Amino acid sequence: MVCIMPSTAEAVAGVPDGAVVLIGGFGSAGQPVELIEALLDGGARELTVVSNNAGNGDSGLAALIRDGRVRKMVCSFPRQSDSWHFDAKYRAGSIELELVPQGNLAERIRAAGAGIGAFFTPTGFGTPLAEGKETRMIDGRGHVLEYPIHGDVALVAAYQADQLGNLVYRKTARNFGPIMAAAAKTTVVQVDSVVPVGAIDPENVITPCLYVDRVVAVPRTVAA
Amino acid sequence: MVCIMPSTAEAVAGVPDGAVVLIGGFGSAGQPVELIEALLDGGARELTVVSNNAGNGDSGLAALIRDGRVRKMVCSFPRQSDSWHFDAKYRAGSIELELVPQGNLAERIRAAGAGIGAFFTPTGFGTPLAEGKETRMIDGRGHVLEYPIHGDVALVAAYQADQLGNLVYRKTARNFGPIMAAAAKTTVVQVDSVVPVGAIDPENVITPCLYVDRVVAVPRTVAA
Amino acid sequence: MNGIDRDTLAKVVAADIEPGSFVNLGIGLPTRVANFLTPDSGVMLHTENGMLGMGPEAAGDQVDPDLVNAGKIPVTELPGASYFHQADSFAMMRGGHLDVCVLGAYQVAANGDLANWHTGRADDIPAVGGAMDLALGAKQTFVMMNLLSRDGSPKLVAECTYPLTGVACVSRVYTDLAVFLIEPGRVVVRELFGITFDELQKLVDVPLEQS
Amino acid sequence: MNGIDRDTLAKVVAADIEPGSFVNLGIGLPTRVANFLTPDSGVMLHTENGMLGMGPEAAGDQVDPDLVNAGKIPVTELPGASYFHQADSFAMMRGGHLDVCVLGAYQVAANGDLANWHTGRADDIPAVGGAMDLALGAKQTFVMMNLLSRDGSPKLVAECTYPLTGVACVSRVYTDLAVFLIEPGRVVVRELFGITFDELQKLVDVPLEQS
Repeated sequence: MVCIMPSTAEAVAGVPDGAVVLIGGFGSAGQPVELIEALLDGGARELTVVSNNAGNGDSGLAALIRDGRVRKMVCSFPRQSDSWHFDAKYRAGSIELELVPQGNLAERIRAAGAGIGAFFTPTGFGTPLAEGKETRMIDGRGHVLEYPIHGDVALVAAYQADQLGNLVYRKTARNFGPIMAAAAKTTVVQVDSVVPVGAIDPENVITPCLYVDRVVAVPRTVAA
Repeated sequence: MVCIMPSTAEAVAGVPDGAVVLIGGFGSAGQPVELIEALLDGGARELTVVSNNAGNGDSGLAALIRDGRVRKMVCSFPRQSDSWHFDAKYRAGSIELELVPQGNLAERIRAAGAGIGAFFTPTGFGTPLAEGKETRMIDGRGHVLEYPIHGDVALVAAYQADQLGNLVYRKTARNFGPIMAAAAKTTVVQVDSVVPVGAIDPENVITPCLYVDRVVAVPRTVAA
Repeated sequence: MNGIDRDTLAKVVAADIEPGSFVNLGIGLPTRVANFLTPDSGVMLHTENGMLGMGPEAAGDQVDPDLVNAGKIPVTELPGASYFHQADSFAMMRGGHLDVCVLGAYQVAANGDLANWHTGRADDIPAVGGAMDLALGAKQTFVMMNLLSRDGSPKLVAECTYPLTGVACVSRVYTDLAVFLIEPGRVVVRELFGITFDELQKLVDVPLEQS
Repeated sequence: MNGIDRDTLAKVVAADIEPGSFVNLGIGLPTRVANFLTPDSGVMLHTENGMLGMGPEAAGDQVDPDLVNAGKIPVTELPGASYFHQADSFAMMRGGHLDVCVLGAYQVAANGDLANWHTGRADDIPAVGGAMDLALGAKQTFVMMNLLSRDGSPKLVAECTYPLTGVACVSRVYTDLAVFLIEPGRVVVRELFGITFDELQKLVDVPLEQS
């Protein structure tokens, strides 16, 4: 059952050192910046962060990396024009990187939420990203065996939650939110607004409330 | 690119003998009865039908089975109070049955649409439905290896299509439609109505139009 | 050896479901549990054909052919409901997101093995539906059944003779005569209904422990 | 040996995309192809971050931080668009539902092997994104690149020296000097731009055939 939290600090309370944290967003779109900053203030260290990118600029995930809280990044696309904090840590050898093709990243997160033990995928076969992994020919095509990525915590940004925790997203900010919400033991969501039960049409709910543990409203200053 | 068809006969034209036909619906909800009846009129034989149930009463899938068009049923729950046509064929040994746990059925259809070569699932492990299948312990838990179910054709009932073929469904009639639409070479959809492009909010599209090949409007006489 | 009736048993099960739980009730006897879940408990019902937030059975004008439960019975929608397709619905079950499922059974073994989908008789048409997914996927799998079958043989057994639904998946067995907790290496009797522990032990071929 | 410029090349690629196709254009050079797809062609653009029916780059008031393309550039939405999450977006790519993807490349081998994600240099931070999924998943994978790298070495090679993105996945290579069809066991030159076949053959260490 969902808890509507009064602050981002309380929403992310209790994340232990060494936790695996799934962080939504594709670049800035859908990145739960305020939750990440609350996590930074909370002091958790030695985190494994699973997120498509490795931070942009100086805020959100980039700040978490800058402050040395992240032991390992699992992502598909760390290198960006403004990923300087990750770049510096990586070149200094002070952050570990598991590079995962984006589709495998998404499917592995989905598998965790869906109770799949492992799956064979053609993506990555014959490339350095499949090195050391089990492979198999299926219907004449090379496949790699990939395992689920479970999170201790997921930090997700959505557009609206109702009082039960049902979520809707906006446009391409949806990206990793729905699959990460399902793949973590505790799912924490920041939303633009919390609406009454019944305000979201049941046909249009993207993340059903049973995937959501904590919700906090963080109204956006940028028009949306 | 979608074709809006003038009749159900034209919508299902060209289904060859021996085709694998994915048929949506859970009992009567979401069953594309008129498309199935057009398939019956079309004369295709020796079909493999993948559907959750094995027909209700005397119409739709039940009629297809009654008329001896189905060589094999792949389903999770054939036995129902009104599945008499299937029951008779099965007891007479004139129809083959592959019984699949419902979650494995859904996940195997999804895997076909998602390009997954095979997956390990705990469902069925240690039961007769896993006999002869590859098994593996993953994290101390028994898993069974399951393969995708691809269709030559999918017959799906949805609520509305726009002129491009984007689909929305109604309530629990959604069931197998979205995953079957993605798992077949040719996807044929009957809808209550066809609406202009733009009438469906992009946030609420359930089946994006690239999964849909043919749409035919079959207004329902029953109020919905 | 009177035991309790079905509704009383359903009430016992309902009382054990934590407020705010997400629950799937199997076809048949378990469906009755819904009648004893009060709205203020915040329990949400999942139906495997693609809905969370299922309401009571539909009556009269409420009947909608597009809105049915796992038993194909027309039902209603509660505020805060959501709909999803079959793969998403079973991901919910298989991914361990339901707190409790309540299933009927032909047999439950002392180690929690469940048999509830097939008698194994040659003339019986097998049907499994979502039973295997539910039994393994829910955080807790409760079984609700009469302790004895019509021929008087116990349905709590040392080892299932019927084809299995799932291995070691049942955590509690609610029967007309007693509630059993399936724990590692032992079966504990939590509650007795109109029967003594010794009488109960004589009925089943499984060593029981008192709680 | 003048070749054609980037926009002319983009026009050549665009002309080869069937009306009504579902297409993913990679970051960088391939993005320009969009400028030469006419609206009446019915081509729909997919962006891997979760959208079908992507419109042109956003300008001014259209900019919405929630609506970006795979390169994180603000874009617009066309009528008939749809949004979906990452697993659904990649299922679309990996399940073979896109007709064409157009990617940039460091190298393409004569058998269709593609290298476009990592130079392999120790100081280079690798990033792969959706390249591996796209290269393998689309029905046809087109590559768009200059035939020669800045140091003058050809990028169509007998065997890739850069780390691979995918094995035998490219079907056509569009370059400033020629269009190559990768066919089983051979590379066919379909079109030449300001260069003769013999001149072209001298530039690349792959046996070419004339169409």
